[in-house]
Amino acid sequence: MENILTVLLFFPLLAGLLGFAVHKDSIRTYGIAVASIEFLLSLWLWISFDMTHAGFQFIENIPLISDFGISYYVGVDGISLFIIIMATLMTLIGIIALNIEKDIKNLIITLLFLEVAMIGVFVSLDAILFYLFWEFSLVPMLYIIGAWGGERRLYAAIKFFLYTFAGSLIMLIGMLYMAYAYHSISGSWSFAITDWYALLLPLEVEKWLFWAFFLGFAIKVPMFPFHTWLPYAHGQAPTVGSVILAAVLLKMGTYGFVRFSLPMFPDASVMYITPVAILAIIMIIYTAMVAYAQEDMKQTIAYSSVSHMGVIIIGTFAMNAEGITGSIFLMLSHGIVSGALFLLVGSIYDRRHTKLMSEFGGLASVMPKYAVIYGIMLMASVGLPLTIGFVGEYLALAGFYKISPVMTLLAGTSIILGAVYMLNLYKRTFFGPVTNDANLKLEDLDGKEMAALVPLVLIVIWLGVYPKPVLVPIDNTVKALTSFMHEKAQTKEAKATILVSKTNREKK
Amino acid sequence: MTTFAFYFFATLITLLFLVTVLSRNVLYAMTALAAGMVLISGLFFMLDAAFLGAVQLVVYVGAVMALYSFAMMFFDANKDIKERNGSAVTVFLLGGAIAVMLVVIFTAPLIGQGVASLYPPAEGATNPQAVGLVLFTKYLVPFEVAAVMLLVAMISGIILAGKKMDFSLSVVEATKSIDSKTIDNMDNTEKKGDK
Amino acid sequence: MIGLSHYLVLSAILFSIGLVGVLRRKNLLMLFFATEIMLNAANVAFAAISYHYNDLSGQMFAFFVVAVAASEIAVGLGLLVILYKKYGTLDLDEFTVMRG
Amino acid sequence: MLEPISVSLESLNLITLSPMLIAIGGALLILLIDLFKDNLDKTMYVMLTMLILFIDIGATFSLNINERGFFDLMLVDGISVVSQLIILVTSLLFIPLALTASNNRFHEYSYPEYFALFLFMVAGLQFMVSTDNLILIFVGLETASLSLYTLIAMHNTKGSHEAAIKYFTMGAMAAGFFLMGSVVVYATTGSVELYEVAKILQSQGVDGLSSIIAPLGGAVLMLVAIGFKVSLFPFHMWTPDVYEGSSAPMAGYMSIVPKIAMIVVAMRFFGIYINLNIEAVSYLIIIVSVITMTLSNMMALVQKDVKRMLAYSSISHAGFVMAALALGTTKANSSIFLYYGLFMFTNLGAFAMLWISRHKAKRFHGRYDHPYEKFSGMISAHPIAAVIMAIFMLSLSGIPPFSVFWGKLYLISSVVDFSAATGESKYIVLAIIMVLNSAVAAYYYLKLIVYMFLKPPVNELNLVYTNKSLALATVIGFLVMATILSIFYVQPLMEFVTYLVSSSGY
Amino acid sequence: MENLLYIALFSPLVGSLFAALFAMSPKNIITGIVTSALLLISFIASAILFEHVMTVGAVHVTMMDWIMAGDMLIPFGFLVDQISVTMMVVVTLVSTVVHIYSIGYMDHDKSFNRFFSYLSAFVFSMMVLVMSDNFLGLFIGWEGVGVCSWLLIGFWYHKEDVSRDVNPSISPSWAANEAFIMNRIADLGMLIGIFILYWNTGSLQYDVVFAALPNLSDGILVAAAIALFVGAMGKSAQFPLHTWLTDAMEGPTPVSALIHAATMVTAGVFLIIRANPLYAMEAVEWVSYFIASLGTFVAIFAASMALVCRDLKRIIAFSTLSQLGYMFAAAGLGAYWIALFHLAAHAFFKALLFLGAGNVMHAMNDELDIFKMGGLKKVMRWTYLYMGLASLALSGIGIAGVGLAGYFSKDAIIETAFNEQNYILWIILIVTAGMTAFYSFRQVFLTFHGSKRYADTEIHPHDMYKYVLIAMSPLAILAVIAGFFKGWFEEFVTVLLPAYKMSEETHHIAWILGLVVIAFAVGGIVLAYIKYNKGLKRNEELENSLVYRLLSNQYYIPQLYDKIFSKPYAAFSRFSWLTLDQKIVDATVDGIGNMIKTGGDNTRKIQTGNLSDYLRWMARGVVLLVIVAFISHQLSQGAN
Repeated sequence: MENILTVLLFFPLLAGLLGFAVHKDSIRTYGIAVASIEFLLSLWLWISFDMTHAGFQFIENIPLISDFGISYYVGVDGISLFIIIMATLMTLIGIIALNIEKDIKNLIITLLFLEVAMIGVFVSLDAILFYLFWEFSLVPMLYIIGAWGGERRLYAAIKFFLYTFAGSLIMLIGMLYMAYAYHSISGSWSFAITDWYALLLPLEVEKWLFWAFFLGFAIKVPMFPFHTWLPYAHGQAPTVGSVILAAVLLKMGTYGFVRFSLPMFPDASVMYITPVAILAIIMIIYTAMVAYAQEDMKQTIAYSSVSHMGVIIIGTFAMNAEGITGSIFLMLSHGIVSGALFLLVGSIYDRRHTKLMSEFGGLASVMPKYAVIYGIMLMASVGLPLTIGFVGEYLALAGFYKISPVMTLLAGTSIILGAVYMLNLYKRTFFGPVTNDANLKLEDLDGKEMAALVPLVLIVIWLGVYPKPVLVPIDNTVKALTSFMHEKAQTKEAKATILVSKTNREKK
Repeated sequence: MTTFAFYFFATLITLLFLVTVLSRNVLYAMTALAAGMVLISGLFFMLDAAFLGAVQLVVYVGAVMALYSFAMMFFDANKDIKERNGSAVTVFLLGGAIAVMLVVIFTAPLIGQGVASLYPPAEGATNPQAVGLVLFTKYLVPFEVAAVMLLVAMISGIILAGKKMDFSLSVVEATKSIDSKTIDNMDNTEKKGDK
Repeated sequence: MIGLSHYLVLSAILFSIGLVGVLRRKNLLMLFFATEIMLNAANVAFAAISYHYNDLSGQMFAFFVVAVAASEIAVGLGLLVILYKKYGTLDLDEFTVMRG
Repeated sequence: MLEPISVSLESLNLITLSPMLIAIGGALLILLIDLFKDNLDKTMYVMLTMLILFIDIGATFSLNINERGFFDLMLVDGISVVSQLIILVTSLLFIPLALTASNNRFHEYSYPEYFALFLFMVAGLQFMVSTDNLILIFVGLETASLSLYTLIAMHNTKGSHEAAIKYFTMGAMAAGFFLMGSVVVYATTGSVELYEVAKILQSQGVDGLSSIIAPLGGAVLMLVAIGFKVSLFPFHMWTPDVYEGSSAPMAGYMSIVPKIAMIVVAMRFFGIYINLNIEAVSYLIIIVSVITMTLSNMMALVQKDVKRMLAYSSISHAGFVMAALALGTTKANSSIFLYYGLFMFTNLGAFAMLWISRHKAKRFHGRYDHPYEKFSGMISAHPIAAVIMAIFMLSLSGIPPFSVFWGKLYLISSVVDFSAATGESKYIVLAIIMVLNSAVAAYYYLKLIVYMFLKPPVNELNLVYTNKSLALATVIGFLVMATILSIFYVQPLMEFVTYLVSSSGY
Repeated sequence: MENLLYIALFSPLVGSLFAALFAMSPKNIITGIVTSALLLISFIASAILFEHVMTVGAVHVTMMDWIMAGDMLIPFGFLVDQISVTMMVVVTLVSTVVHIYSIGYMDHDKSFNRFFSYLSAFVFSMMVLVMSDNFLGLFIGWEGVGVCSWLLIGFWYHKEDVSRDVNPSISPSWAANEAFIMNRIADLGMLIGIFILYWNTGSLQYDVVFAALPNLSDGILVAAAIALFVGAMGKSAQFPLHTWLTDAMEGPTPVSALIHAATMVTAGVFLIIRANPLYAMEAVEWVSYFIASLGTFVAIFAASMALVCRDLKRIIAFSTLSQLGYMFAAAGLGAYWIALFHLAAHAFFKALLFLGAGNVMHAMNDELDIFKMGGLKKVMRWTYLYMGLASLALSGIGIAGVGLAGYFSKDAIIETAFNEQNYILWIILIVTAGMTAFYSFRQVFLTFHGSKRYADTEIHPHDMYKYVLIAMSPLAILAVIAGFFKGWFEEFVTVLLPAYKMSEETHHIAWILGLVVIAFAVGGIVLAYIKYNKGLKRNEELENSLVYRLLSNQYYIPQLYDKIFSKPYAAFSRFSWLTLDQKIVDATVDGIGNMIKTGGDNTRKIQTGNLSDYLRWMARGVVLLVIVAFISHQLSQGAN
């Protein structure tokens, strides 16, 4: 099946449209069925993926607006493959765990549309196509937050939308500039990323293009100081919204760095490692502290997301295969772990209609299964070895050590501060005596919730112990990426900083 | 002679138009306007545009002023009208500034000095003849469009001043508090009425 | 000798007078008078330039301006009639429902 | 004695007049029919008008590009054809909106003259774009404007009268400035034909302060008139009031058609300056357009009425487009038409959606017909309508893949290209201002979506689609499809527009 | 041998998972038995491996790849050599005993099954830690034991937080978190060390890394040594990261015995021993010296606190701390094998001591204050015997080559200090030995001798179950005899570890040195006997003295940490959130939005609805355009 990506991309769209015809009592099952099929399709993608091949696979290229070089150009490589699988998985999990009755039909259809946008972002090899899905993903999310969210949902939804929208528009200018640059050299228009890779830009141009793209990605990530939309969005979003937001939507930003900034502007990327890393470190430390101060469980996890995203950024800017592979793996692990944590907070919220830590205490005795799964996810979140969280965090930090030991030390405080706020959260919620009578009668996780969470637990442990099947394809692509960057780099510093891994050096 | 005539006309026109603009009385204003228009036609004659001058007299003093007079009577506006002119200073400042600006533009050296005339009056033709020659060749299309425009103006005038505009199909003037049912009823009855 | 610029300056002054009238008049009828002045000011300039260049385009333009002026009055007065019927006044300070 | 004039019919190239003649003839036909037979149903006139417009489109298509006719008075070039097509297609989509559910719902449609005037207006606009003679432009403009004032007033509400008088008065003043601008041009070059003007300016040169004063002054005066019609700050002030006062389809129509006609004039007129490298004019236009889009966006932000918001938004879109006009590159000029070509579906659609919910009484607000509250919780009552409206809003805010996005993309791209090609980074700043304005604009479009989708219905006066009819639904359906599926026809459209624009040297 | 290795490694994991199956069901004795049996199997396997290593040599297997990225290839590789096998045997042995002991000790606990699951999981982690053949594998175990320790310290999570005056460790869950976080701080150092080694040697396999060490620059070596030692400091609770260890006594006593005395806390020492090629490098000499000095300091520092402590378990914890100091002193001085030997010996008697303390607690209804005990020797004869023996071993009693385990191991360390001619360390270590003897026996006497101070309570103490007492016997035996294997052990491990021999001179006066130590030790015991044998005589004046209060409050260090770290951190966190994040960063964002909105409100005012105003604005617009045009012209002229 050569056109599997197209099928993958348009299947949820079709399913969403057909979903309008499904009766609302059956829509849940319909949603689960569709999401499962989509997930299986993405697994099929994995199976048929050629692990030894570093470049793009399953490429489809159909010109859409040929005069302006815009085409339907899709493909996957090791970097995007697993993010796609994660997106389909988290959508499935999110629908399984869905605990909303109000307008459920609209919600499920919206989720399916969101899935289209998410997959679209990660398969697009055409910048405009990428931008199309990138922007479009805001719409379903806006609806999800705004319609099923908490008290200040409108504020949160609009803030989320406008903030990210503004950032990506600046990025759009960068894209248009790239297209022009390509045009002025080759004489034809193209928005194909692969064409852009080959472009050698003057340093000055590279520099400001880097920042144009940076702004778009940084707001999405979200990097300090552009992060303030995130706590609101998470705080107000329904569980499924938070899950997908944290698991997939944030990854779009970091994915953008890997897909665009690094290969397109290697010199500028190297040049701006320090400012970016400083932002990332501030983000790691500062948001970890803010997370510690939170009263609301969900907010803690939301801020912890920001903090972890800082590590991903650090890894991305490590400019060596270790760091970049690590950061991509960390994207996956953070997606799964934070998704699971949001699910967990969601299930307690469903029971008690509050997320304030002060309302809880001693839950471990009342809801042991819940406590166990929460504990596992917590440990994964703080990066315990043999859980999924460790591999990426370790590799990202290890990679960045090559750039700057001191900054790695500062970024590494993530593992301390992460433990501080996470354990504090766990202690306040799960440990101690049960002080609130309302908590005494709480029921443990039900079958639906277990069905959503147990697979995640298994993945967390499986990929923590045996990450090879995922790491190897990522690593292959990343190695090719670093050697490409090395070759493309114009300045001496960049050539020196971008590290080509041994295997690729031998190939030459 | 021409100098004197120009200054005579210019001063008079300016003064009359100032009266038009500043007078509180509609009648005075209109009379001054009409007089100004007549004098402008004098300028046209001085500028070898006899036909234009004639048109000016006929259309303005004849048609336009007649229309205005009827309107004035219709509106019963021959009494003094109280106008609240809060910011006379702004108005005159703006007017002055724009006047200065226009004067600066017009007194700036015109680069078109010595440009060959594109449509010179035909040799030996009188002004109306020359105008006619150009108007019915080169400017036939605008002329026809102007005819259409006058048709439009006529239709518009008829419609707007017509009886049919006295009531409106577009709105229900609801003054009292209304509830949804009555409105739906209103909308519905209307529907029935159509059938 | 009276040159082109004399006429043009006169035109500019007349235009400005008309403009002042447009800006300060609150009675719509009288405001329309002022717009007539503006159009006539332009006509003076057209005629003068036409004379200056010995070119008939200016006169043509002026000719059409007169036609336009006449049409405008027809439509404008039509509007005034209907306004007067509905509002009973021509004071434009009364027509400020739509704002902001 | 005068020589008889002999003019060969071929040299007149009368075909260049055919589209306008069709429209005028059609209008006269309608008037004639009305004369002989009373009480014909409006549906007959609607269909007749559509057919005439259809033939008009056909005639426009069959025009040969870059031809002059009628003593070089008529000019059929690419931008003339493309703008005529936009005008005609928009008109074709506008007219069936008269087919509301019940016959006598709205005053204007009870007049057969309405349709005649409409066709006259179309003809006037077509004249305006098919010539570079200032006289014909002026006469065409006035013909169209006078018709338009009447069409607005014929809605026959207090608001529409207020709107018409405001529009009329300001239009008269703008006409004065147009004339003064023409005077300056004429005085400077001795010609009122733009191609001659360009030639003379080119040959005489415009060096030094003294020789530039007059051309620059002419540009300023013309910009007042153009700015009025295109609604640039601060000549835009009629726009929100007029849109609010007139019927919704008319407002939507006004936000496209007269503007595109005036933009063509502006393109012809300012094209001279840009070709002469008078940068001051470019800056002037850019500064005005930046102020326009920014201020109107800010004002749109605080509106309480959707129609009024859309009015401000259309001002900001116009500002957006004008910025591209200042660049004068082929791409920028094509992008303007592409933009309007795509924008018309969405904007007309948005106004049409307001139209079908227009009530005779103001049920939700003392003054507004379409306050935001009216749409509160619309998703539960009218899900399909809410989704359609949301799509229009998303499109207007430039969310891909909806139509306006492509226009915006191409337009910003032209700005970016210009900057990159000239190496002037200030145009990048312009591009950034433009996109930031888009972001601000997204807020107020979003506000409507928020009301429709995310707020509970607050008013017990539920929203009723009294005007809904099959015809309206068809038109809206078409507009929605055109908005959604734009990605599939952008390529041919772009090719077509670029071909037309570039073939006549813009 | 590979299979044996896997059996030794994974049987605890199997046990843990098995117990976990029952984690949420009521007590099931099977879990205890199965896990204990599996540990016994693991122990036997380890013992066989020990024999194998001794006779054949090290076993090295690579199970599978773990992390591969860039040039980094980290397998799950396991290495059983002299060092690790020693640790394996010690760990599995002590664990087995502790497991069996726990069946009795945790008898009444409703989370019986969960406890065994955790405990076995801990053993598995510990095995990974010691058996791994690379630094990252070690780090897995390192973190794994940390988590298990967190779980086990916080085992009684349902207890609520109390103020520090009532319970110095606040609550089990608090102590658990403290332990975890403190360890994490050190772990960061360790990670950095790993990074340093990776980027400079290109690998994390021990053999590759050690082989590459001589090529590295001094700076890198020093940095790596320091970073790794920071890791070790956390796990082995060295000053200033020591406070968690005493608080960790909140966990069930078997846990204290296993984790916080015998095994996990010695991981730091193990790391230093493991990385001996690094620490033996000339360039890092001063780091090693620093390790020795810090160890010595901790030894006396912890002992001093133990002197006045009233809490049974905390005394033992302080003594653990002190003994860890000894081990670091030895390792720092280059006597790696002695450190390892003391590690092993200490594991036996300290575990025994803790288990004995567990018995006492069991008998006294979880009472821990030794001031409220006394006269228990009659009712708890076996326990008395075990604890007496262990205390003797700890004090290092013995003479002329005959003595308990501690005599051999600890004396060797003191002797090493002398041998290195580091007399300051030597003196401190000797004094510490005296103090050790004093507090050990202070505790023994106050607990078992004198009057029954618990008499007025409802407590009826009785000794532990028989099988528990029997299970403890291997430890007791080893505490007694372990020392005799010293020479044999030296021979065994110095195959791998650098041999450390006393110089001629030292050797000559060894017996004098031994005597001095014994003298101090006996002196300590005698002093304790004089003061406490008859029972408790409280001395108000002494207890209120500055020094006493300082010691009993652990030098006010926990309070200090609270004041300079925890509280400011919490305060600054709140500040970050409420002020920085909400009032500055977010307010800026909202401010921009509001500014635009206010701008809209203001601009909107020009739209008055009055036609005159509109017309005037048009006129203003003309003037404005003229000005703009003029400026534009100037601009464009300026640009050209």
